[in-house]
Amino acid sequence: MEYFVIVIGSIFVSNIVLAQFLGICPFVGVSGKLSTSIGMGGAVLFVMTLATIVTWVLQYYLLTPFGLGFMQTIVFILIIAALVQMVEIILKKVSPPLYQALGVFLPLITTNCAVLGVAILTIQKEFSLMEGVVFAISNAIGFTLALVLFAGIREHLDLMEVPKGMRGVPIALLVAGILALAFMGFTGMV
Amino acid sequence: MAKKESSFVNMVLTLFLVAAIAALALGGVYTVTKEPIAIAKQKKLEAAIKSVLPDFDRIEEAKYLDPEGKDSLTFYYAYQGDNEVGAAVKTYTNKGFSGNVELMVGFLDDGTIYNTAVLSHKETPGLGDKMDIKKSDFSVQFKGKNPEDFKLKVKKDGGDVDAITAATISSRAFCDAVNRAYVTFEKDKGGAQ
Amino acid sequence: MNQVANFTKGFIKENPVFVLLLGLCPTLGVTSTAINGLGMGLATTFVLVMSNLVVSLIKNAIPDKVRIPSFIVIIASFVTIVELTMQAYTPALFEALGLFIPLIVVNCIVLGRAEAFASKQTVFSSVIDGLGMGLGFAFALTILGAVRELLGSGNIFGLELMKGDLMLVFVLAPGAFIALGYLIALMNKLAKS
Amino acid sequence: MTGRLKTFTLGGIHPEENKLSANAPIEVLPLPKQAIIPMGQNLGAPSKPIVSRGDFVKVGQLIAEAGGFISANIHAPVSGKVLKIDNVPDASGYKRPGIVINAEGDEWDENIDRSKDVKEEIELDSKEIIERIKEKGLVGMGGATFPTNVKLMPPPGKVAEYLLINGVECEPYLTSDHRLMLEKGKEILIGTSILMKALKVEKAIIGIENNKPDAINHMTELAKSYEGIEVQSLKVQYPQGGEKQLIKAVLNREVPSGKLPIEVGCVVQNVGTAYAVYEAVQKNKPLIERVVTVTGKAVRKPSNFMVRIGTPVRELIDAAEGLPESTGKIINGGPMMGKALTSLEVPVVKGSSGILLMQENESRRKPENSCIRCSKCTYVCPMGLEPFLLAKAAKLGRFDLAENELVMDCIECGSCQYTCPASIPLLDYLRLGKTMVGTIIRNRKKK
Amino acid sequence: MLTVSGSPHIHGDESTKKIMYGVVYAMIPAMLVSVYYFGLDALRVLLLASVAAIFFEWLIQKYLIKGPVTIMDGSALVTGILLAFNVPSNLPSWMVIVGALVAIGMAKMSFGGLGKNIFNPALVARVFLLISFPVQMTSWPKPQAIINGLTDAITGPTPLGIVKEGLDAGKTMSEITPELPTYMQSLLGQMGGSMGEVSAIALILGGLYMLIRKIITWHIPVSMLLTVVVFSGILWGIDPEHYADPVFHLLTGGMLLGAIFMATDMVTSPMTRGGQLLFGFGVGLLTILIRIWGAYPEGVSFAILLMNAVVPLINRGFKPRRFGIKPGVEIKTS
Repeated sequence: MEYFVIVIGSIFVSNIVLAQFLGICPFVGVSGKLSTSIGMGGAVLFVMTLATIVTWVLQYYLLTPFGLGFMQTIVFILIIAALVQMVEIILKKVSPPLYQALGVFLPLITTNCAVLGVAILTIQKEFSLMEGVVFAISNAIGFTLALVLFAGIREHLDLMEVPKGMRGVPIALLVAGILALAFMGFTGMV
Repeated sequence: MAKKESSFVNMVLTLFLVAAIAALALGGVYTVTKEPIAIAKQKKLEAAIKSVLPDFDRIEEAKYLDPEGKDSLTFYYAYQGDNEVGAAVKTYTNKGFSGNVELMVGFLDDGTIYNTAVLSHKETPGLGDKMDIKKSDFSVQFKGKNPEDFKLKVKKDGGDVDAITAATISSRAFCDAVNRAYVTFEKDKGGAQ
Repeated sequence: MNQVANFTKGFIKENPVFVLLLGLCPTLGVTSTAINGLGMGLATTFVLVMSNLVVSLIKNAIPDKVRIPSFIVIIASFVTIVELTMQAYTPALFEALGLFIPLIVVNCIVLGRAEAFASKQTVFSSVIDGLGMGLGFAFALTILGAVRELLGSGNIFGLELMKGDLMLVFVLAPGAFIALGYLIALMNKLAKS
Repeated sequence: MTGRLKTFTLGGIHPEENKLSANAPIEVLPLPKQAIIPMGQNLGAPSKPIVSRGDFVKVGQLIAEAGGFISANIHAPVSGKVLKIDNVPDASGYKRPGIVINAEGDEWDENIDRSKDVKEEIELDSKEIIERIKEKGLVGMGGATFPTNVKLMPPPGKVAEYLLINGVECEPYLTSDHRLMLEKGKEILIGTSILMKALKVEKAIIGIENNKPDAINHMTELAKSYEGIEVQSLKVQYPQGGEKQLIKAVLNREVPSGKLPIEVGCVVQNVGTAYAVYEAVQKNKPLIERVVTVTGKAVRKPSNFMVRIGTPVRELIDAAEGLPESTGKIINGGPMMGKALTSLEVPVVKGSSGILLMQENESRRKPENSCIRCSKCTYVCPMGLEPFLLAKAAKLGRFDLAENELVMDCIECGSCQYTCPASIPLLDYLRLGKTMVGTIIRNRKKK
Repeated sequence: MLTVSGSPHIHGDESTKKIMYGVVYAMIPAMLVSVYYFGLDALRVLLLASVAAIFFEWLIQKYLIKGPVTIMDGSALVTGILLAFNVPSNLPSWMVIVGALVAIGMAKMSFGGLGKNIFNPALVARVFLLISFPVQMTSWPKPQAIINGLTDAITGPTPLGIVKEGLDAGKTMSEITPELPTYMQSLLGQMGGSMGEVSAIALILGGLYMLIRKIITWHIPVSMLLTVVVFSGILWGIDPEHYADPVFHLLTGGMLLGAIFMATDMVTSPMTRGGQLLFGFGVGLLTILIRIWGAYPEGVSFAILLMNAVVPLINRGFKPRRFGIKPGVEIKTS
């Protein structure tokens, strides 16, 4: 049941993009096309889960025991940067097709605050490792959901001749705002 | 100075140096700020306790299981000299409109609520957040009431509490948190004596 | 290089939020009030100036291949310094900004300026650039915060300007997107004329 | 007959039928003083003149040869002197190469059998029939003007199973096929038999919409004496006259996207074509005249005329008692797919099935509004396309999208535009999309 | 002078204007009921919302977009009336105007105007108001027939609100039911709620009219309501003491208003029948999810907005059946 709460909570109730404002840059930047949105979502799922596991282990077996809690930010961001590099190298060797699909998005993820954000939140919320993994996966799904919905809408808007002043980022933010309004319907579900 | 070459030794050395300097600098800042951070935290807690209890000069901390036996609540017994002036209970509810609500509730010895304070909540601004004394007088009605004869339920549910307009859920959550504190407080009183 | 232009470009012409569309996460996340926006903006400015300074100082000592990791370490250090300092001396603001303080480290503006500007320019230019960009960021966040605060609760910087029921939605997540969307549209329009 | 009438299943509309001239028997129109004969009367390459200025030609004499594999011969519709070989106005509104003949008398080529007798017996074999049809310049008379002989030669590996004769005449107003069936039913059936022989098929079905009960009864009665030919009555629905829709309606077979009817074993010919085949094969008569409906709400005498090719439209209109004052638009063909004419001097060609005079108030398009995404265009599209999307793609130059969304499948029936509540000129955009995507595809193939 | 234009040369007699005014006519019964039960206040909100919607459309078209002014096409009027239908009759006037501005300015004209918006304008406005002014948007005047005189309205909760409150407080359905309006009252409109949602009969009348006029098709309403009945029916079957019965769900909380007038909005619903069925299913499912497990007692508006966002994806997935292409065969992409 706890896991259920985490899943529904992360995907719908407090969606990482629409309620927590994390990962907005790729949300605005990448979500122009459906195919790239799915690719980005996949890459984020991969890195976010991995990063959460590694940072969790580091936090509880290194930082906390040695009183180095204040090093959290610096350690986590380095871990994520290194992870992205590693994932890129490994993926290239092990699964070229997957690398082809996700490769271009990997460098972007280092500066995707959703990854660092989820890693830190996992610690802040005092999740167990397993809960953290579920939390990371759910948030990645929530991120992908928002991204994919958004990509569909923006591909549609490409054909709609939006007024000049609103074209591009303003209308994207407006859509995000209305989407966030709609997502408020999930309030109180968990 | 010419640009350094990207030789392996150079790279490792640079990274190591940068990291070491950073770690040192951070360590320094950490040492300097450690004290103020602890004080800030303590101040916040004390402020909360102060707002729900009469004057005191000393606090003792204890933890007790709530009646459901799931979570322990933190009690802060306050003393003025040797006299116990009351207990502040850090309590919570998960029945909030959008998540947990944390309260501090101060009880006098006989179980009368001296005052309440909201520690954290995620209730809707303009609605549920009126449980905060800064936003509305909702919480004033609990002052000086003894739950023995003041039913900690909203009127709609047959209690004595006037709910916040259009925010029954938040009001109910508030009552639930206070009630949890009260029940634990009562149980503990019996147990301790 | 004209340092005046270097300084002012961040406000309108190359405003990191309205024009370059960088750092949107904190922009949306912390601007429920003007003071939060300003606080976040100043915290970011500090990190920007300091990291620009350090990066431009040591740019020649860093081999190209480890440039980015080194920059990240430098930036993260300053972020942590800000984090600790705020926790110690402005605990309320620290709590309001929450997660977004450590997240300054992944704010594209900071790494972007270090990489695109400070690693190529003189120390002085870099500091001015960081200051201009940072204050431009703070300016944008404060405006957005003020707009949201005014529409959402009738206040600006906590000062009550309007009474009565206001549009709570602007304090909440949807209002952040909507207000920023229209602000950018407005800025586009102003920039053109 | 029980159950629902057959029709095609996807999309379709039912505009007001307005068959004003349905009861007007075919009249033979007097010869024109001058016949204007454009060289581009068929789908494919234009024909090449083989006569010179000043030559005297007899009716039925070959005056232009097919200009390629998909092209057709043209014969003199009148006798007289070739006045000039020059650019002449045609239905497109442009001036294109053509031959102008000054009519003198009515002297026919000797090989043509001008007797009124109906000749039943088919003497030629398959190959000879096709050769004869080719020689006599036959093209599809329904409006598409695809050279008939080409359709009769299935590509290697493909076998025809059914011959469908299109007597649907789904366009509002037009009645030329209807009258032809009533008055020349026997000839049509013989023509059908000839086509069956040419195609070596056992079965032929004549599809007629049930707003022409007299034609259905008449043809059914006559068809009894012809083996393998049956008449199928169909529910009225536009565009049932489209080849693919007719095949779907009659046989419930679906021609795959981008393919020809022969893919599902069918060849479709118009009733007018079947009549022309009869005349060409049995009477040795080239395609020099055809039935043309002259109609319109303000036309005093809506009529059906047997007209020589090359007769200027003005003479047809005069024969229908003149051009009404209120005329705003003159259409060569039906109201759904016909072309608006720029001048009355445009001649009747092989594909002209009707001249429709629309009144001023009917001829203006309503102002275009915003698409409200009602998707009515999608529901009526007989090809299952999304016209609103294709039109948008074409308008914004997104031809990749238009191609992926199958713009090339559009049959230009106009149902979408007819239905659109926002009066968007969808078909204009679709045509643009088709042209551009067609060019893109050709360029791609070249590479 | 001859007119020359491409084919086709004739046009059917449908027009945007006819469709829009058709919707307006369909709303007349519900308008009458709202005035009957909520009195002059209802009239005030109706007029204000309509006039404000048309005014903002004019203002924006003329001075911001600087394009043709099309306020007479009826679409702004429809939005205005629907907005009025979605708020309580005692909503302060300035909030009604804010709602109209949000509906027209934000949800419609920012996207370019009629036909270009993603989300149903009236619903965006409703949710915007609901979140912004929770108190005013959730105090519902009790309906009292206008013939009983124009006394000040007493406010009370909606039936859904009563159920939600009751169940949250640990009551069972059989304890709550006496507080609820009877089915007959719900059919006629004698219950608390938004102006346009109270009378099932009036809404159904309007729906039938639009079906006959072919302004809407049955697909979205039927699949939406069927989903609601089946889903809430299953829950009710399992535990009738803790879940309201399906008929109750159907008749309350704007379910019919949403199904007939909002979810069927052409602009913001899918283009193909298959897509519409899925859309209706999604709306129905989300509505019940939100009603039962969410914090808001009423879920239709959120559900429709959420599904509005999915429409572009549905439109990609549900293409019409193409002639000559076997279903399921991949369309070649270049």
